[in-house]
Amino acid sequence: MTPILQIRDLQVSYYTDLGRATALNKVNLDLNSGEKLGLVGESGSGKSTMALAMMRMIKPPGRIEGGSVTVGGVDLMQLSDEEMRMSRLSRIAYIPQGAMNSLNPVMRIGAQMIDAVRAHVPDMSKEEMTERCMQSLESVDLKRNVFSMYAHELSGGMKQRVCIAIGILLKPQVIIADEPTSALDVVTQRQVMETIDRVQKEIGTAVILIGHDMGLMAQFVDKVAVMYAGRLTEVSTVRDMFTNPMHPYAQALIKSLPNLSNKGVFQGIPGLAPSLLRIPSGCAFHPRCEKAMDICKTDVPAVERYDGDRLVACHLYAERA
Amino acid sequence: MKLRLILRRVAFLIMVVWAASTITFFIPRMSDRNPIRERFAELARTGGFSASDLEVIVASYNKKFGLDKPLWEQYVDYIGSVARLDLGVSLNRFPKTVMEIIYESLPWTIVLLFVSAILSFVIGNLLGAVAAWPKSPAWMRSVATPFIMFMGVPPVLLAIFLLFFLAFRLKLFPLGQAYSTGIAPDWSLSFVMNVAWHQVLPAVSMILGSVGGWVLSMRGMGVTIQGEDYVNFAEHKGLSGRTIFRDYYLRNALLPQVTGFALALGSLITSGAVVESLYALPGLGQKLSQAIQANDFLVIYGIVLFITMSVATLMVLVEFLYPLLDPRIKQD
Amino acid sequence: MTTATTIAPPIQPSRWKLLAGYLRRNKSLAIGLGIIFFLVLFTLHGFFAVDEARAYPLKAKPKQPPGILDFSSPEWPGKLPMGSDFFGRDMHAAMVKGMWQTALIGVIAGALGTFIGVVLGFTSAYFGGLFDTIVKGICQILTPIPVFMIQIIIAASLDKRDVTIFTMAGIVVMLAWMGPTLVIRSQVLSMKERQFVSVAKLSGVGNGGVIFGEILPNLLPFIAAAFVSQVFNGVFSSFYLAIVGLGPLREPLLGNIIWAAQSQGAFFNGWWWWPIWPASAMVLILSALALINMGLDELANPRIRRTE
Amino acid sequence: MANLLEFRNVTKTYTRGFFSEAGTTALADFSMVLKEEDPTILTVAGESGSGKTTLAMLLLGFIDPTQGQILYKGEDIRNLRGDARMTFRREVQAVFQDPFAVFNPFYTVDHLLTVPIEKFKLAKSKAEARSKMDEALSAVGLRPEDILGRFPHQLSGGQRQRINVARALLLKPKVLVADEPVSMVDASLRANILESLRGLHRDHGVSIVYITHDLTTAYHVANSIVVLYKGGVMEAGDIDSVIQKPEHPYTQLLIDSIPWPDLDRRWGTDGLSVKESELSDKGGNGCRFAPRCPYAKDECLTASPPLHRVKETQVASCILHQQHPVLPSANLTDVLPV
Repeated sequence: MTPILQIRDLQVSYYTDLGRATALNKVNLDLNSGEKLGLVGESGSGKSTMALAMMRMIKPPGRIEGGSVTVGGVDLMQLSDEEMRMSRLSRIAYIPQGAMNSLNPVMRIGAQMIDAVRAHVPDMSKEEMTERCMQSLESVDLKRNVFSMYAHELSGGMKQRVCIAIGILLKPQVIIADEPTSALDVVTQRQVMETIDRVQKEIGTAVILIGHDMGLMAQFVDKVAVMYAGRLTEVSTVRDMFTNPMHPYAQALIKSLPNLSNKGVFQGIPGLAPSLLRIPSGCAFHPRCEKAMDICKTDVPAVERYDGDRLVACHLYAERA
Repeated sequence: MKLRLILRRVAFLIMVVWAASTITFFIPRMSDRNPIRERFAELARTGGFSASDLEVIVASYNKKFGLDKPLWEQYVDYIGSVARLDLGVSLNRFPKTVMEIIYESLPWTIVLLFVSAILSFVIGNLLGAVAAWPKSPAWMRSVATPFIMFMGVPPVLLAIFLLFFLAFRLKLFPLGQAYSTGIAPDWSLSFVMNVAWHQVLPAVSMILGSVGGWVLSMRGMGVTIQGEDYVNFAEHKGLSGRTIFRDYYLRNALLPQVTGFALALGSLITSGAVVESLYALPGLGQKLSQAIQANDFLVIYGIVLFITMSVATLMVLVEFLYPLLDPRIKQD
Repeated sequence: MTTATTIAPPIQPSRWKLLAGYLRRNKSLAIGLGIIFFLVLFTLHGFFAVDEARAYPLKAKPKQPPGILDFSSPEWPGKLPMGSDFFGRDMHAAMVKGMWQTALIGVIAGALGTFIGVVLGFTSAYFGGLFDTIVKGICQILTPIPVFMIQIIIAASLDKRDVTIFTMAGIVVMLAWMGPTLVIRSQVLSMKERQFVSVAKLSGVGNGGVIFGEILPNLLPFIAAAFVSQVFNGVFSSFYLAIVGLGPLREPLLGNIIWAAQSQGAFFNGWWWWPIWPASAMVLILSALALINMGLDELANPRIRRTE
Repeated sequence: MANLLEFRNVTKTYTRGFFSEAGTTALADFSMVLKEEDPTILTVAGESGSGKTTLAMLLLGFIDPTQGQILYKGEDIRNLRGDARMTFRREVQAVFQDPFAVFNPFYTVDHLLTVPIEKFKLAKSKAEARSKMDEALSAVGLRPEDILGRFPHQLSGGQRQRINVARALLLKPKVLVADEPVSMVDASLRANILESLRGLHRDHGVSIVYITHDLTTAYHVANSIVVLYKGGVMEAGDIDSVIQKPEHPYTQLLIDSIPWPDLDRRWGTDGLSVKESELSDKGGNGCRFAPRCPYAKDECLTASPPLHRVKETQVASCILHQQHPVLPSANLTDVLPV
């Protein structure tokens, strides 16, 4: 089966006053239809850049410097601006982080949904569009009357649901959810995540969940990809990741999680995440890595495949590759 | 809830008018000088009016500023007559009342003011919005710059320059007056065209002088709005640039500008008053500066009060309009 | 989740270099300061080059176009580089004097208005309560009243012979403090809710320390912007008062000169230079102030800063 | 010996404007005692709007209670003057949520440390002050030369929050309010910062009031917990009992909603269904949680349940437990172990 999403050698840099910051460094990633992938990393690791790059929404001073993002056989990077515009929402949809302010305060929810449909299917009748939007609202557990309401009349969780309803309007093949619950309370967070889970199963789309909450990943995704300083360090199934992480950074990340069975023993990762302006030589993690070897300081480890399906970029396992 | 809002706004309007009339009542009496008495002395010396007129004027003056009564009583009378829109009589054009002078000149002012206010609002905000929008072509963005340059130039100075170069030197436009001398006012097309022709330069100087302010504030607002999450999300939704510009960006950026509109009218009236007298247009402004020249105090106070009340009323009206534009306001 | 925010620039360039770089980016500030610099030079040069007394009537041969030699001048062959007016003022001297007076009015009005605004804004926002309610209420009620109209009343109630440039400044200030008061008040209101104020209180800092040590420094760009816009308003309003004939009539204020030229029909009589010099000077002054204000706005409100 | 800090039936009501008669109760009839000889770590947990931040503001003396009293060493903190007030200021400190907002952007980060040293006269000389700062920064894993002289925007979020902890360390308060200290910090750094706080408690006997919505970290650092919902105490007790076996439906919901990083405890295996928080309560006198409670009965809507002592060290405000004895709300501390 060919993956629905194939990312090859994707590279993005920001050109700041202080120099060039490479936020994504030749990233490769595959995702199958119906699969849920979690993309985790510390702030500044490049995970949000990845989402924006997939949507081709990198704005100056950022620049996509190469690579391809293929969704359902179409390389988004080769499309014209107009074709890319039409692909947003219909091929690849984005559920934003700041749902609190992601809806236009002066337009009714319905109007904001209809203009999304109209932008892609201009010749659909008004009644059909309305019906499509109403159904979409219902599928995220919102009442039909939300259609004629304004954003300020909705709670945070409801606004995030509206964003999800907009995201699934055109049944895209890939949905990117960028920390969709970071502004919500735990109870609401669970409701929203369960909603995403359900609609994902209904339309069989692939989902990339971006976040830094490993707990949320454990609850929600099938596969976890760990980013560090603009590179992927490990991609594993969620079970492998939590029971037997391979990359030392992934190991440290798992160890830093508090849960019910390890009271008092969870520990943080020493040191600080590097600035993208000054990424350490070799493996970017080596200054914080307990198992660092000499080679780690000089050579960037290649991403290798282990145990059939795991991708890890670490010199520790070089002989096993 | 809604009724309470209306009542609050109306109460506010009354407060403003009351404050304005109180200021116009007390300020003249705070100076130890009595300008009106001086004026009478002057007029009597030069024999400007007949003795019977003088009696009537003095009566009107006494009624308005009745110095014989205690201060609070004068004040109550004054507020009462302001409430009845009785602003007294003109010294120079007796027996014309101040209100009559206002009524005959008001249409000219309204035309000039509204044309220039609305045009500068529309042009300025569109230019400002385009200038802040990152996707607009470079040439469109640079159009805004010359208008910003004009921002520091008071309309009256523009009026002087335009009058000198376009009317006096190049003789492209008339040198002032409301319409050509020798034609009688009527509603014929040719007369209306003639009036419009005479209004071009004053209107252009007022528009040029105030567009820049709108460009600048809109540009600032636009930069804020385009960073908003909902504009970003609109792009993620794959909307066309035009839809995003119009429904997501412009509409939201315009909201605060609307509140500024009434305030801008206040400063435009100021400029208009001077521009009118420069171009000898028979509007309120000309009447005001004539009254200043002639020390016609009741006319000065009357026109000032009238303009103040109008601006305050317009502001409150705009506030009423605002909930129609911004659904968030209705709640509180 | 933005990138590249974490680490300091490796080398800190010198202050002057930073300032030059900033001015290059903030063009409106640079141009505005440039114009002001030029006008200051003109005035300073004028103080040495011309006799101030020649800015008053009957000191030069009247109605002379710019550049004409004036043989009536005491210091022969006293040129009239900018011409003279109907009343026999040397326009060059009048411009030097007039600009100086205009600047004086602007700065006095600006400083006073800003000072009142800062004091009222700070006290009412920081301490709140009834005082705040009253200050806010007065500002709100006075805001819709066109300030110029009230200034006309004030000016018209004064004896014109008594009007000096200081009374002009006074008239302007009387109704110009609401703007800065409201701006500073809203800034202080948002500032005092910021957590660094709470931390300062936890660190044992009292009210005075919070106001002067914590909040005030952060408001400096706003205060500077308020000052510049107050100067602008001062110049602008006094100019308008003068141009309708409510200025100190003897003085060669720029507005007064234009008013006089206008009432003598300068254009119709061909004395174009008479109103054009003061009008141009006014344009330069006001544009420079507007540009500086724009530049400071950018400084105070980083969201307007644009990447070019 | 007098209690170090005591909340005595504290209620805080916010009114909106002069005319509106109905206010919102941010905290209702809350009592608690912190003892000087038994330093503890107490978690105050709840969602936004639960009143937990109001509690912090009250404790720090930034706002005054509408009813009730807050006492510091037996003295109402509203009446503290002069030296007593400065002592209170120094001994009751806070670490806030947003590690950027606490820095005054006008100054370098040194300001955060030098001001309290100067105001509380913690050092006799510049050199002593500097060595104290170095010591505190090093203790939280920062190198002073990397930090001092920098502006806050030149540092990372993790560095900034550690400076805040260093500040608390420098002052060695008696009570530290930690208001969501790690919610804006990367997960990998949370453990480090919480460990520093715990060190403060362990090594210097500081009582910590840990305010959070994150029960996972609370579970790891605290001894006892108070769960707030809309200003009222829903459940309280020792942390293990409450987290492992919550008795109040709200606490159950809260704990079940936590995304535990545990593959054996995934959502959807507990059959839990929750109602959207869109339902507004009618402002009645009933249980605050009744509108969202899956077990709500008619009587829940009419009377607010008292605290029922379900265990020696656990109370729940729910009629499901009315067979258990009632604990007067003023004695809440009885069930909070140290």
